[in-house]
Amino acid sequence: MPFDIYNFTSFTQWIDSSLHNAMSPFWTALTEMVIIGVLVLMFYAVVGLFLVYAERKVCAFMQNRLGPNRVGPFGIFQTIADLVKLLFVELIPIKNADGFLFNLAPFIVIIAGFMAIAAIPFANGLHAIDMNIGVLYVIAVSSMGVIGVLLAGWSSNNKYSLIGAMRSGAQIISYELSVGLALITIVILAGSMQLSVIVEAQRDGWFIFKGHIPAFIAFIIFLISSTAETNRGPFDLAEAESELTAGYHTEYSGIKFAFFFLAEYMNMFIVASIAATIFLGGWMPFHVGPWVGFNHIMDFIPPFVWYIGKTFFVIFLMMWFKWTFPRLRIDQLLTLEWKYLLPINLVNVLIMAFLVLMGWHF
Amino acid sequence: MDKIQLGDFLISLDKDLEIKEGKQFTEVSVPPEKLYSLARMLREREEVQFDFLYCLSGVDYGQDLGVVYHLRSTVYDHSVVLKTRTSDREKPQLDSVSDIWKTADFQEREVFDLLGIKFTNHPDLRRLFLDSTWGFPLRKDYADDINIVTK
Amino acid sequence: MRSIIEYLKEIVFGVWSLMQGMKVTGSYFFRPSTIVTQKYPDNRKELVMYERFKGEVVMPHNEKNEHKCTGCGICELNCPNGTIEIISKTIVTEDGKKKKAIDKHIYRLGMCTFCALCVKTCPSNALAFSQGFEHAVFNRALLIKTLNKPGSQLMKGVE
Amino acid sequence: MEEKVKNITTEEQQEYVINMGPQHPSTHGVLRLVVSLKGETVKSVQPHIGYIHRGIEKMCESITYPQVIHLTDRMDYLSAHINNEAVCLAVEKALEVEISDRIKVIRTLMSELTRIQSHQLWWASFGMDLGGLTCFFYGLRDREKILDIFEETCGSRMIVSYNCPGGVMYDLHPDFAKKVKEFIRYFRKILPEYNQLLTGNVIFHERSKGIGNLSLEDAISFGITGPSGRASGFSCDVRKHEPYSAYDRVTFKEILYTQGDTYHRYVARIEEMWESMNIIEQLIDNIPEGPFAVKMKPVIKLPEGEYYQRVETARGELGVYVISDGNKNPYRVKFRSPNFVNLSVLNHIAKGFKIADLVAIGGSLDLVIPDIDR
Repeated sequence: MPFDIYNFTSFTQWIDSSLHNAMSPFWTALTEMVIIGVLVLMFYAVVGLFLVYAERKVCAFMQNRLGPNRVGPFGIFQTIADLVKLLFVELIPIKNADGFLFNLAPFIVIIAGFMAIAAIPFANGLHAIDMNIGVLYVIAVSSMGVIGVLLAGWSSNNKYSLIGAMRSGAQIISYELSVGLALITIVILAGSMQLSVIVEAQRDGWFIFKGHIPAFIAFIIFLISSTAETNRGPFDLAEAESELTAGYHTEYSGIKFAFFFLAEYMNMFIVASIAATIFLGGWMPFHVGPWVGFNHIMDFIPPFVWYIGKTFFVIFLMMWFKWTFPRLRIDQLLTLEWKYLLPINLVNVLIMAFLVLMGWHF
Repeated sequence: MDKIQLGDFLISLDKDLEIKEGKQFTEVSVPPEKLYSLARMLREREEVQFDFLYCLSGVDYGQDLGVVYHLRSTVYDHSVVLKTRTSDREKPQLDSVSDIWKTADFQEREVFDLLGIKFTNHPDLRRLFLDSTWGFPLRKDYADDINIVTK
Repeated sequence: MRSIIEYLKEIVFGVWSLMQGMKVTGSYFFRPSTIVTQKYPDNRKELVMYERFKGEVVMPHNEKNEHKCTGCGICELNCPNGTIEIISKTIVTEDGKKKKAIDKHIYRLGMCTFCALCVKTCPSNALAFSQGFEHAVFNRALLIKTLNKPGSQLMKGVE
Repeated sequence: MEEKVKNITTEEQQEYVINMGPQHPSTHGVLRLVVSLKGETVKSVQPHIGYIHRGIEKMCESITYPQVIHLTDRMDYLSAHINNEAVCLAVEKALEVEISDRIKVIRTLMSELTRIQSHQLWWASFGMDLGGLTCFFYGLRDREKILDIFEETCGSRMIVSYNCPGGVMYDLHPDFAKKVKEFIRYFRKILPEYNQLLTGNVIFHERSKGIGNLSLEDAISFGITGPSGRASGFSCDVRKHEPYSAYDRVTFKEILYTQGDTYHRYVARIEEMWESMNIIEQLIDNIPEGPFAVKMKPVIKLPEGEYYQRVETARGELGVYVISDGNKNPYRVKFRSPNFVNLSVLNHIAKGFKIADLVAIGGSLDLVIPDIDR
């Protein structure tokens, strides 16, 4: 296969086996953990900073502005400058706050993000773990962030924070269902929960095209509910700037605030990459059935570029939503989930199951 | 109802009322004890229906403290001005009209805040702009050496 | 059945209305030519203020270092905030007459509300507005300005 | 343990009180709302005001009439021009000065431009209150164009101090008519975009329809004027009922609705922008020739008496009540500010709605805090 030139499987296996030859299995596992940890950390920081910059530029252009344009050419170093500022900002101790939980909350939020990244295949053979229950793992881990949010709201000893946290709890618990069901629709189609298998199954066509209308509806529902799950506008009720000042992170400052801030963007990146992996073929190039020449050209674009491109397309969609729509109210948010998304989703799963049973998909 | 009819009507309500035809409005001076009943009648009588209290202002007349009510009827589009004054500068008291016109709630609080006129039967008479340590700045004898600079 | 149609209609209408909004923002996103941001400190050279812009009060002097202020004090009277203070002195004119003239025309920029009453009421048109708007200074005392330049004199023919 | 359980039950009966403001993004200034909540439902709202009280009424008692004008700019800074006009009209009425048609038309044009820019800013901030940040920038972008027109003619952008007793400070700039026409042409294209972005949006409908209902009786009793009152069906447009300046020579519609909810308060303002543009278009082509100011005495003294002048600002009816004792300083000036009165209804209409609705209702009343505090 032509795109095997970009296959990382042999590369990663070579690292693994050479480490095995040099050390005992325990030390090998430890070394691999450290390598992956450092890599993920760096990736996290770089992507986070870039997304902050991208969001600023995108929203600026949508609002007829230039956005950051002072630090560096086109302001590309603006977020780094902001990060440096945040590192030096005083960490204000909050009176009567529950100190332990207050400090713990940002880490929980960030760790949830780390764990989710581990399962995502960036390219052929380039992922930390390839679990056979990948989809389930991702759903489970990405909803851990809400614990951090709840802890932050509770321990801040601030009424706004508490309202924000409670909203966030209600919101994420409800929208988890839709995210899960939307993914289940594709799992039915793919017949597997393993992310690498799902990607591999999209070799001759992405699931959004393969799965007829049900897959498309699942994609839309996944977009909506994952936007809600990451607490982004128009579902940013947990921080609802004009109602709750900053919601659950009102009392945070300095690097702890930066953690929340970064986690928000990382969560967006994670859900976007899940959407890209499951609906848009992950690192698979764009193929049109019989056009061999066209498919061949597409194969020469590295899979990592495909993956990043699809992810950023989804991220752009989410930014577009955020900067266009007004915010929903908490009861309307829940109405949207329970009265619209969930019933549609259930029907959608049924239709998809029927399609697969009849073999009517491509 | 034009001004003359309005004057006649007001006389028919109470012969003791002091009615003056101003350039703009018919002005009625009413003693404090009759204010509330007159206001109620002006609001409720079918012929006049003054349902819109659009301006309530407290005035320090030097000797007396007074309140001026600008009333308009949205049905007939005529206006009248009620004036009342009290000579008690220490504990000035007037009847509240906030149960007749709800807008008086806030406006009377403002008058209380700036002129110190107490409105009896007001549901929630608290200082509005200033805290309780301030005097009553719109009174003519108000002195503040720190904040008022005269040249 | 009807309720299901209503339900679906609601969804379609809702999505359609959301698309309308996205059309607006999206169209601006792909038309960077509509951006209105001015890069302010960089465009100082091209930035022209309107001629009537009320930047600060100045007293125009001609090339012979002469101004038109007679020191009558009308601007001081008309100023609502006490921004202007005029310190006058008595001078002896060429023909030996004693005459009141201006020593210092003090203008406190920090107190000025730019109501233009001083400029408007000046009987000899001695005051004017300049277009400068960058008033920030590091010391508050610098906001107190003397409008007449040192050594300046009353213009000939202005009473 | 039993002690604790007891505490919880008593706490349940207690209200969850939060302070919105004085520093809060959605109170548009230094308004403090003490909100009692039950869950997210508002039980009562107590406005605490006075954080920007400058004692303008007291200050007016020690300055002359021309000097009063620059203080009125600073009350409702978004309708600065209309506030100026109110004082000038009161003074002119007292002195029985006839002003020329040109002055009247200039004042009307400026007032309507002021109204449009005020509603633009309101639209911008209302969109922001509901979470649509993009509205904020679109509104401000278009408002800038009017401010440029103001700057060219009046010399400043917001607090214009353009009116003076007997006329206006400067004549219209030669480019004025051209620029206004250009703006109207531009804004007629842009306003439908506002509707696409926010008015037609299904989320916006959900957020605003049936929220904060104000009945006609309550609107009159609370004295709610301006677009907020007219959305409840209270015909209170001073421009129609007591025409001042050149409003008697233009035709325009008084926007009236009967529902009186947040949505209709919103639509009333959007429609008013259209009407204001109509008024401007009727006048801009034939501004009469003549002097831009009537010569007044250097020291203006009002004859003894009381004068009341009403005008329609962008937020409602502004009344100026001047008591003169014949001196050059007014004896007492009272400003019946529309925002102060409109604020008083907040508790009445926000009760029973969610806290997010409180923000929407507050935004739809279009409060300007310096005008409340004066």
